Amino acid sequence: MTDPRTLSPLDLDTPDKTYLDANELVINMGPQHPATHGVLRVILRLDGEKVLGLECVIGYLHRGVEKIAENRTYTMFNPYVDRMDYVAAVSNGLGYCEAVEKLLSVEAPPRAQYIRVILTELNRIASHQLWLGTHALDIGAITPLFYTFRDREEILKIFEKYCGARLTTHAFRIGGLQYEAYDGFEKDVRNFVKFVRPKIDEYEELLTTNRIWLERTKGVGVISGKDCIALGVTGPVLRASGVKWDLRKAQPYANYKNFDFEIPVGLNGDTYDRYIVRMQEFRQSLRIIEQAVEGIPEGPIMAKVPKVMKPPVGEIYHSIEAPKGELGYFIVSDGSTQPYRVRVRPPSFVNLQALDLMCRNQLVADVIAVIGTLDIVLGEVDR
Amino acid sequence: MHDLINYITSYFGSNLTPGAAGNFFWATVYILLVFVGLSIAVIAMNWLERKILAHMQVRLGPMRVGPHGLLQPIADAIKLLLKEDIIPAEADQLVFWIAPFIVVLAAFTVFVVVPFGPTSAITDMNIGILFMLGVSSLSVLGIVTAGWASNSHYPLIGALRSSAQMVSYEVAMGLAVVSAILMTSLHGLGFYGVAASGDTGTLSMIEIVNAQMEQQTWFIFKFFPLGLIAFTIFAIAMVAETNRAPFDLPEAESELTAGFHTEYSGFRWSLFFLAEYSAMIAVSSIAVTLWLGGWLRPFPNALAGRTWDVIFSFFPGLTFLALGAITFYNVARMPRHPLFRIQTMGLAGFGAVLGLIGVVLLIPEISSHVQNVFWFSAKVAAFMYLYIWYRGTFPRYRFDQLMKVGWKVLLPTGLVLLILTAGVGMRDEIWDLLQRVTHS
Amino acid sequence: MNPIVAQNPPVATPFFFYLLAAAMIIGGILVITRKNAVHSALALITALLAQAGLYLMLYAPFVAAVQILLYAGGIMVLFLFVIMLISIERTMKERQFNSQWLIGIVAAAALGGLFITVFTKGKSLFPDGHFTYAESGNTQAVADLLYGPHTGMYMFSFEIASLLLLVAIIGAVVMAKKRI
Amino acid sequence: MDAMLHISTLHYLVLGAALFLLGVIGVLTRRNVVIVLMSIELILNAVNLNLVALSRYWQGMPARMGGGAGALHGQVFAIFVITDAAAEAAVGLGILIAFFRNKETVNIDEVNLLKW
Repeated sequence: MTDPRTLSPLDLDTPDKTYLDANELVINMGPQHPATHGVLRVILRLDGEKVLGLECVIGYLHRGVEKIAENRTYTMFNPYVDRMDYVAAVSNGLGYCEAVEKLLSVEAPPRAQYIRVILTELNRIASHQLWLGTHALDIGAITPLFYTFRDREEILKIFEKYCGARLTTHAFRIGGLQYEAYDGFEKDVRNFVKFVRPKIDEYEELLTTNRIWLERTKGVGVISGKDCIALGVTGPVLRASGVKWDLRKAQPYANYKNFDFEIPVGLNGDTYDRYIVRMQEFRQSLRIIEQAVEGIPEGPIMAKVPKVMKPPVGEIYHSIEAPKGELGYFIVSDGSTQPYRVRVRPPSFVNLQALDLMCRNQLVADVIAVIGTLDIVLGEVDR
Repeated sequence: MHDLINYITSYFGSNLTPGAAGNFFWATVYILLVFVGLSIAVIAMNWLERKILAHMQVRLGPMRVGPHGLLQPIADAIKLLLKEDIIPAEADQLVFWIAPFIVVLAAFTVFVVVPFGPTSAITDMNIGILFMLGVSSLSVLGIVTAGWASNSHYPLIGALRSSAQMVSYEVAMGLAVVSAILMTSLHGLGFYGVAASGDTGTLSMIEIVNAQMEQQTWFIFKFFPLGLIAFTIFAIAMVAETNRAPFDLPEAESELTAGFHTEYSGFRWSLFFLAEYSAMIAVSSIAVTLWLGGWLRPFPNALAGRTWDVIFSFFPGLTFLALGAITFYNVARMPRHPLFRIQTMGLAGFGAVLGLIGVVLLIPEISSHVQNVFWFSAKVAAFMYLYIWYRGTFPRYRFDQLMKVGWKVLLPTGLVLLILTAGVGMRDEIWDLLQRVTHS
Repeated sequence: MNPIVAQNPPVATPFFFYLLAAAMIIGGILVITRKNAVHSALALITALLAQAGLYLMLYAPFVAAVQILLYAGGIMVLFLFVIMLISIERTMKERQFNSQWLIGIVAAAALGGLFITVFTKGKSLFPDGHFTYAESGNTQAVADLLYGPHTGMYMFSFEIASLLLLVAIIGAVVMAKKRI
Repeated sequence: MDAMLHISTLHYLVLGAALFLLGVIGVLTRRNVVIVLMSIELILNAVNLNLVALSRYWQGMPARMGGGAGALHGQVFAIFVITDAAAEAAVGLGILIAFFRNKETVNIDEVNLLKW
């Protein structure tokens, strides 16, 4: 047997002895397919129901975000990043703002940092809720979707009250925040934490010990920590494989080092572990939010940033822990008002690489489960 | 003319099903009644499934077409009938055309032997239960041909999955059924130690219920827990047999878009839909007949006597009255707005109809005739609720897991169960045999 | 079981007989003439179901049930499965009848002639009874013959048949499986 | 006309003979193995029809000749024939699949080797 990793998935040159022997079926899944979370196209090579290999065809949602950045000033580009991972727009904004701040050598004031953390963690919960709903829907449980969407609504309401937008929030500015937290922001957040805690138990009640859920997710899409690192897979997928790597702890940004939280880690690297890890992340995020909302300091929300930003010549790579994994921004400045080059390291795109490895020798139905568990957003994959 | 009237009236007072009495007129009337009732049940089921599922999922479900979406199924039916009937160019026209009819025919024909009451069945066959199993297994043919005729990958895989699933689960289903049939001729145990009426068992649906009456126990409780296990096997297998959640792989939307009927649209698609729901009702009726005492009201023996009979005869009327009351409660909750006036009136009218039916059913003459059908339908309705509940709660099995459940869990359990049932039933004979062997 | 059932003689027997017989004959002709094997299989299913109806008319409900359950629901599904597994497009383009089809037809015609001769010559030998007598629990009677303690003369054959089926299962798996 | 309207055993026997002939023609002339197997099913069914019809006839015979209500030997035989047909179909289709895998055809006149 050759190492499956060296085979091209669509290596159709293998002689098909007869029609029957070769019930190797090439099936095209997507780009219009209900379970690929957008416009992902997967070409599957099947032996009956067994997946021999697959190839992702991406780019259906390509908008040239990175190229657009070269023609916009630093401030003007800020809203564009919201459109990459549109279910976790706040995290995208945080990463970009922090990267530019690093380039400008400014730091957002503490109050801004705290509010940023609260909003980002709320966004992490919203993103995970959306993931949970769609993932469960793909596996056939239709009810969790409605539960998670009901609760995600509360988060979106807070976003809307804070900045007027629900999805593509554009909440942060380079150097801090534009808006002061509205009256009652803290109360809203506290109420939300109180509201959502039992709801997370409710999701777990529906799924965690459900026999069919266990059978569908245990041992499915297994990937080892080594393979994860080799493929650059990050985020909950990496942690579920037993690698304790979370940028919030490993290279703390914002002021995550001030908060007390744990990094949930899985053992087997299968779909179930990824599910459990994300369920725990809900709770950890709630912990962070609670601490942050208690400790919001008074003070300014905007650092001193020049009106026309002209960062010094140089380059910077800054990455944060987005809900889906490591979201990195590599910005090259030529000293003008516009970045010379912006390169985004989107977690979805990198994690998608692992799909082929995770699906080999699994069944077609597992491909759906694995796509769901990778938690990809095509806006981010294609940019 | 006189003969004709005589022929028609001769059936009154008969204690037979019209088919068994050989009365064509009444057999036709019963067939029409059953099929009209079935269509109404499918329509009601369509609405109820949406509403119940919606309320399980913290949403409202259809609310726009008619008050509380009551007219939604009718609107959907009109939409489906008006849609273009597309036959793909590469499809096998004839087979593509004929496949939905096979499925519908198989799903509807089984109702010929379903006993809604001791005389309220179209006919009673010597081989009733075998007929039901056999004819319902014919729908596999329709599904396979539908998938093949579409000449496309997804329907073909869906059809192969579906038929493999149905064929596999038929085996487990059959074993559970056989154990129930065995019980018709076996003496009970302990508390339910009532003798079976004869040496021979029966396959006739009506006789199976009569046997439960004579033995004073529903078969689900007979040889506890053997009857219960058989019922459980059947209850699992029947969900798989009708391709419903959590065994709805052939229609796994996330994987196969819509399974074997991907290429179908409009009227032909609605036939598949109709067949699916009537098949659900059909297998539920088998389960009710075999294990839950068919048309028998709860506790026909423990709570026997004139008083109890009268009390239980109020149930059909009271149920409809309660439904009417719920409707009127909702009428009171309707928004007081001129735009909602017609809807409110419609809902009130619906409630009035329900209440009227309830009042009519309270008349002793009518209730005594309708009781059996009511209890049977109530039990079947409980199964329908179960189907919806499953759909709201369970994720979907994977194909290999589904096969594993069928072949490695249900089948061995069914075999052991069958042997145990026979062993417990023949305990005296086995005991005699052992004594003879040890004494000689 | 239900003695009253049998007191009512069936109605319109000739009509149903000829209807079902026509279905069988047409189905049979379609089976041997269709190019597409799926069409043949569907025609065969029609013929088999019509035959189940004839069994019912012959007061053999159990055999009818077995016919529907096993033939139409089991064997024909197997046929359809296999037809779907093999590519029939190419087969459909090829010649449908083999080179000795003429000889085959002649031989069949000779056989038919033999049948006709025997029917006409020895008509008196053939039973010409009318069926008006009562039916009793058919399933129970068949069961008595198969497993009855005193009348079960086919019990051994039944066991042999089960063995045959086992052999057939194993044989089919051995033959059809790619790698055992 | 009378003979046409009173359905007797003979009618069933004639029908059985006709089906048998159709089956024989199918077996002798078709090239497609699947259809040949189906023709064999037709032949078996023709035999079954005769068996059941004659069993019905035998039930009307007096008991001293072995008839009577319980004389259902023909039906029992029919059940055995159906069992046989199932076994035949399973093995036949198994062979067909093996053959198809090797030859990529389902034409029966290409089955001309004893061994591959």
